[in-house]
Amino acid sequence: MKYWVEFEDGGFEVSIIDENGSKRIFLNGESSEVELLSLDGKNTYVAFVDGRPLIFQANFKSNGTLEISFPDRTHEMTIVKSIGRSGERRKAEQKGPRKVKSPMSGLIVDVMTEIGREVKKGEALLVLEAMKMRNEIKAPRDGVVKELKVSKGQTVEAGAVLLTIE
Amino acid sequence: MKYWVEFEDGGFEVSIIDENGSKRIFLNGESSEVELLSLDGKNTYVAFVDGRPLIFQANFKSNGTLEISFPDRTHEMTIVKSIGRSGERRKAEQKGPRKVKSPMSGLIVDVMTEIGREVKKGEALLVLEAMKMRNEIKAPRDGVVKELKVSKGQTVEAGAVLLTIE
Amino acid sequence: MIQRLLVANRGEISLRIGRTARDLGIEYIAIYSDADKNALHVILSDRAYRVGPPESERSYLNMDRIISIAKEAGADAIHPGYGFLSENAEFAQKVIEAGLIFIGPPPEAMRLMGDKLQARKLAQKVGVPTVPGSKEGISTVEEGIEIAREIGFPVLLKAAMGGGGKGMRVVREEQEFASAFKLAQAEALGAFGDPTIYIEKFIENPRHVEMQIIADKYGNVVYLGERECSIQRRHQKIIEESPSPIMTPEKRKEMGEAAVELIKAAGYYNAGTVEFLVDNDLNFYFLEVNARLQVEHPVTEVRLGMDLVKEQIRVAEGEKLSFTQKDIEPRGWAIEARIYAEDPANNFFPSPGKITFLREPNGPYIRVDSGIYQGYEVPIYYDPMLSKLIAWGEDREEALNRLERALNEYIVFGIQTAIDFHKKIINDERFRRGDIHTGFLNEFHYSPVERKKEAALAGSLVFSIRSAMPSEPKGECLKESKWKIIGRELALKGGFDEILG
Amino acid sequence: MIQRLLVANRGEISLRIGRTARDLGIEYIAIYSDADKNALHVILSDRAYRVGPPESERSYLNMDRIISIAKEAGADAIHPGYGFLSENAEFAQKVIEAGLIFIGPPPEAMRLMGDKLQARKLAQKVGVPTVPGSKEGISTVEEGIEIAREIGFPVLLKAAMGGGGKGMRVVREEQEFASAFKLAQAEALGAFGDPTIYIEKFIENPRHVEMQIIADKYGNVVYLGERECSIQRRHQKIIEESPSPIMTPEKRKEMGEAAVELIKAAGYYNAGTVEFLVDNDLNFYFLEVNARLQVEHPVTEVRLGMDLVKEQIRVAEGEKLSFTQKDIEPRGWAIEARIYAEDPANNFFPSPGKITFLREPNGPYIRVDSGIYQGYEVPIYYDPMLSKLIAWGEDREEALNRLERALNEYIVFGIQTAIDFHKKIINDERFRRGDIHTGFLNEFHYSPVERKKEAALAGSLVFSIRSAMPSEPKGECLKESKWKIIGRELALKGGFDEILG
Repeated sequence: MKYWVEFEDGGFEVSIIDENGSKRIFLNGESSEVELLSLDGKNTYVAFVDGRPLIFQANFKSNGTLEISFPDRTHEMTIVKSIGRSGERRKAEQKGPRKVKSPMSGLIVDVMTEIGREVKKGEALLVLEAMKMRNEIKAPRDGVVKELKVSKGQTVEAGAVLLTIE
Repeated sequence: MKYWVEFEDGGFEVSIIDENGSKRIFLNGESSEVELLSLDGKNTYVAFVDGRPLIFQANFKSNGTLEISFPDRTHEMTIVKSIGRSGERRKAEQKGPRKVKSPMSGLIVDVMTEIGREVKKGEALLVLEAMKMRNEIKAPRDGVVKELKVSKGQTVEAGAVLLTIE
Repeated sequence: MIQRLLVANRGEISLRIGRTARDLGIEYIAIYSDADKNALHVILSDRAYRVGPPESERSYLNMDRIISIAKEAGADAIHPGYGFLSENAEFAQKVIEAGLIFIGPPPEAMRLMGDKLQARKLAQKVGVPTVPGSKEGISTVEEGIEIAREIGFPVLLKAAMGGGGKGMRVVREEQEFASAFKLAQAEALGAFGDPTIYIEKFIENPRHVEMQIIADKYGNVVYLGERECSIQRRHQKIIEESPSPIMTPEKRKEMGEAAVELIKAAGYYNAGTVEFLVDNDLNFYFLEVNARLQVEHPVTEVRLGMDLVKEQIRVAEGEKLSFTQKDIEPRGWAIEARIYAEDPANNFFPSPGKITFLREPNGPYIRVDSGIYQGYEVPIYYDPMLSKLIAWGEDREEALNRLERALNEYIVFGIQTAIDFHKKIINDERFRRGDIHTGFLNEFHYSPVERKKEAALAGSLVFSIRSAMPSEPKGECLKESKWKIIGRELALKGGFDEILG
Repeated sequence: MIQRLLVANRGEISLRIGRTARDLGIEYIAIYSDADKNALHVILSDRAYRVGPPESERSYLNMDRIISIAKEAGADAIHPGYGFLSENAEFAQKVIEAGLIFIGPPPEAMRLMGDKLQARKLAQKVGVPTVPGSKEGISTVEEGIEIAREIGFPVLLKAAMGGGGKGMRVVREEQEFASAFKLAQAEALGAFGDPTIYIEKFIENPRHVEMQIIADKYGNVVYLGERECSIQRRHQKIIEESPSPIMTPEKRKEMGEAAVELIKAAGYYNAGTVEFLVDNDLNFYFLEVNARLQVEHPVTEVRLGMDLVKEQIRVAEGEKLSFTQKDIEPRGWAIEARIYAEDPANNFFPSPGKITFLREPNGPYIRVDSGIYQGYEVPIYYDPMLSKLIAWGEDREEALNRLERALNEYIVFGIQTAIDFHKKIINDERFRRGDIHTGFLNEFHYSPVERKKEAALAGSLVFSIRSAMPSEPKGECLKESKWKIIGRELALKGGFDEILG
C-alpha cells in the first residue's frame, strides 16, 4: 500500500509491502524491514526499523491530522492513501489559510498585529501569558493576517484559533 | 451505605456516609474521613484515609470477587450490600467446597494425594514446575480431597482448578 | 529531635525532603493545593493536607494557613524547600513564634541577605571582593552619573531589595543614564515598595559560580565546593555542574574561605549558597547569598556522599557539624539537567498536560529527583520543572556521557519536554570545552531536532494498521466506555466524591 | 577499540551492560527470544536481533546462533552478562575463534575454575585456605568413609564439576555415608556427565563472603573489597551488601590478598569473584571462583565510584588497569535487594504477567538497575528477577534506612513482588545487628503482611463507586472496544504483522 505523508512544508511518499512474512517500508527511495509493537496496548509503540528500535506515540487529532511524538520531538502530519496519481499528491500539498492556534491555555496580554497586516515568518504577533511566563506567538510563515480572533485581556484555551494567515 | 466485606477467614462490616461534602467510612468501629482518586484513569487508586495516602489497585474478577492489591500484598474479597439483616452476613460466611487453583501456568511433576484422602492445612498436595522452579501446592485448609483434576505430567494454565477440598 | 516534618512546598523538592525525613525516621507531612491533590509528593507522603486553591498566593504562599496545618498535624518542624516562602524572613519568624523549628537560616540573617545592598556592604567589610560600585543607594541622577564615571561604563543599576531581574538595567553610555535610572527606580518601587537603586560595574559575560556552605549554630562553617551555573535561560539556571571547569584548587580555597568569612559575619547557620561572578581572569566578585537549599544541591551531594537535607535537619535540631573542612573530599564530577515541561520546537512554551507514557532513566551513576508518574497531569499553575537528572562520572567527560545516555533513555509522552535542548547543549563544542558564561545560551544557536523521516515512517505504519480496521472511528485513541469518560471527568474535578456512598 | 558490542543476555543485565557501552561510545547490540521482543533491554538498545524461540536452550544458550548474529551485526565483541553462557568456556573459545573479543576471562582460566576440584587444588597450592577435605575425587565408599572420619562428621559430598547444589549432600553420621555417596554420584553423573565426588568438612551456618577482583592481561590484579552474601533462599542470594558487617581491615587485606594470589596463579584476567565461607572465628575458606560479572556487582561499584563493566571492556581491549591496590578507597556502605516477580503470600511462587502500573523509586542514594516498564509483560520462561535496588549510606544503618525507603516507594501492580519479604528481612533484629549466616532464611520466620482492614476499606470504596454505575458490567476493568481487544491479541502474538500493509 502507498501513502502520502504531508507535513507543513513538504511530504514523503511511503510504501509498505509484505515480504516473506515480514514488512518492508520504502521511504524516499530507502527500504527497511519494519515491525511494529505496542508498548502499552494503546498508542505508544516501538517500531523496529532494520532492528533499530524507534519509540513513539501516535495521536489522531480531531482535525484529522496524525501527531507522532518522539521523546525529543513531535511532528504533525496528514496521511492519505496514495492511488498513484500525482494529482492526489498535489492536492494534499496545496495550502489553504494557515490557522495559528494557542499552544496552551492562558491570557492574551498583548496584540501586536491587525487584520490585513502583512507579516513575515517569525514575526511576533501576540503575547500569551501562561504558567507565570509571557511567551510570544510568532507567525509560522509569511502572509497576510486574514482573521484575528482574540483581543488583549482575553483568556484562551489550548488549541483555540488565535488568528489566520493567508 | 453499608457493605459486608468477606475474606476467606472472616469479614468486616463497612459503612460509608456523606458528611458535609466529604465522605466518612466506619470500619470495625473506627471512623475515618476518606477520599478516593484514580491515578491512571483506570483501576489504580490512591485513597486518602484521614489524609494518609493508601495506594492500591482494584480488579473485579470473573468469579465475582474483588482483588485489592497493595504494593506489598494482595487480598481477595467478596463484597455485598448489607441490608442490616444478620442473615445476609451469615450466608456470605458459609463455605462450600474449596477449589485449589494453579497459581500459574506450568507442569504438574508430582501428585502426592488422592481423592478421598484427608489433608491438613499446609500439607503438600502437588508439585508444579514453572519458570524453572519446582513449587509445592499446599492445602489451604483442613478437609478431604473431593476432586482431583490433574495428573502427573499434565500442563496446566494459571487459574485452572487443580483439586477441590471439602 | 524532630518527629514530624511539614514540607511547605510541592513537587520534586517536597518529595526529596520527605525522603530524607523518612531516612531519619521522621514522619513526612505534605501539603497540596487543589491542583496538586494527585501529585507524586502527595501520594508518597505519610500524610497530606490541603492548603488552598491552586493559585500560589492562596496556597503555597499562605503563611498562616501553612503554620496552622503544621500545628494541626502535630508537626514540630517546617522545611520551606526552595522558591515559595523559602527566603521569606517573615515566614521563618512566624514559624519560630508558633513554637516550631524552622529548617533554614535564622530570620535575621535571611533579612540581612535579602537586602542586596546590606549584604554587599557586609561582604566589603569582611574583605570579600564585590563588583566595584556605589556603597549606598543613589538618590539623584547627578550622583549616579558621577559614580558611574568613576567606575566606568557599562554599569548596572540594581534595586537594593531586588531579585528576579526587576529594577535592573544595563547602562552602556552616559547619555542613557538618566532615563534608565528613573525607570529602574519606578520598577523597584512597584516591585519591592522601595525605590532604592545602587550601581555596579557591569561585567560582560561573566561566569556564575557559587559556593555551597553549611554552618551550625556554634559558628562552625564548612564550604562544600563550588557549582558552575552559567548555563542560564531567562535568568533561570538549567544545567549545573560541580566542580567548575575553570576552577583551580587555589581559587576554590580562596572562594570557599571568602564565603565562610561572609557567612560567619552574617551570623548565618544552616545550608546556604554564596553566589559569585567570575571574570575571565578568575577574579571573583560576591553577588548574593541564597539563604536556602538550592535546586542544584544534588550535584554537590553526589560528589561528597552527603545528604544536605539531613545536615540541614541536624543543624536545625541544634547539633554540631559532624565534620570539618579537612574531611571534605569531593569525588569525580557531577552535572544536573533540569527537565522542564516545555516545547523547545515551539519557543519553549510551557507544556502542561497528562503524562500518557513515562519511563525515567535509572542505572549506574544516574540520580533522578522526580515529581511525576505515568498518568499524572502536570498542572498549569506552577513552575514547569518535572524532575532533575543528575549524572556522576570520574571526570567531566564521563559525567556528560552518562547524562546524555540518561537523556536518551528519558521517555515522556503526553507533554513536551526540553530533553532535546539539553542534548544539543551538552554536545556543543564550546560547552564540551567548558568555555561557557552566563550569556552562553543567548549566543547558542538552537534548532530543534528534525525527525520528519522517522515520523513519516512511524505515522504510515500506524496509519496502515488503523486503515485495516474499517469500523474504528477516527477520533483520538479508543472509543471509550461511558464509565471511563465519567471517571475521567471526575478525576479532572479532583475526585470521585460526588458519587461516593 | 571496540565499536559495537553484542550483549548475549537479556533483562536488566543486558541493559546495564548496554548503558556502559553507550557511555563509552560503543554501539549496544541486544538479542531477544520470541518471548522478549518488547523487553526493556530490546527497546532501549541501539539495534536488536532475534535469537530464537522462548526456550533458553534455543535462544540465549544457542552459541552458534549468537556468534552468527554478532558477525551479521558487525559486532566486534560479545559480553555474556551473568547466567546463560557467561561461565561456558566453550562459548568463550568459540567467540575468540570467530575473531571476536570475549569480554570475560580467558577460556583456559574459565575451564580451570569450572572444575571445582582443580580450583581447590590450585588454592591449596598457592596457600589459600580451603575447607578441610579430600585432595582427589573419591572412588569407593570405603575410601570416602576413611577420609570423612579423618576430617570428622558432618561432611559435605560435592560434585567436582558441580554447581547449583546438584550432586551435593550433607552427611551427618557414618551410617548415612554409603547411600548418600551413591546418590550424589548418580546425581553428578546425570547433571554433569561426570560422577566424580569429593569430600569437604561441612561448616555449620557459615557466612558467604566474596571478594571482587579485577585483573588485566599483564598480571596486574586488584581486589575491590568484599561482599556479604549470606542472605540466600534456595541457594539464591537475595540481599547483598558491602562491606560485610563482620570484616576487619586486617581480615579484608588477608582475604583480598589470598584472592589475588589465586587469580594470578590461574592466569585469570577480567572481572571475577572469589567466594569464601567464613566461620564464626573469621577463618575463611576458599569456596569457588565465579568467572564472570555477578548480579550483585553494583554494591561494589557504588562504594568505589567505579564502573566494573567499563573496566571489563578496557581489560578486554588490552588496556592496563588504570589504578593499583592503594588507589582503592571504598566509601560508606552499600546494600542490594533483588526484586523478584513472586508472591511471598503464596509460597514465593513466580508471578509472571503484565505490569499494569509501575513507579520505581529514585532520588538520593538509590540506584535501580531495572528491566521493566509499565505495560511490560513479564515472561514465564526466565528467572523472575525484575530489577535490583541498591542503596548507599554513610554507614550500614543509613544504607538500610534508605533501602527501606526505596522499597516503600516501589509501586508495582499487575504482578506480585517480594518487596514485603525484603522489608521484613531488613527490619529483623538479628539482621540489623549483622548477625547472619547462610542458614539465616531457613531460621527466619516470615509471615506476609496482613492488610485486610485496609483492603476492606479500599474495596468498599471502589465497590461503592462501581455500584453507583448501574450500566457497568462486572467484568474486569472497562468495557473494551473491538479495536483494543484485537490490538491486545496481536500484541500477545508478538506483533501487528498480520494486518500490516
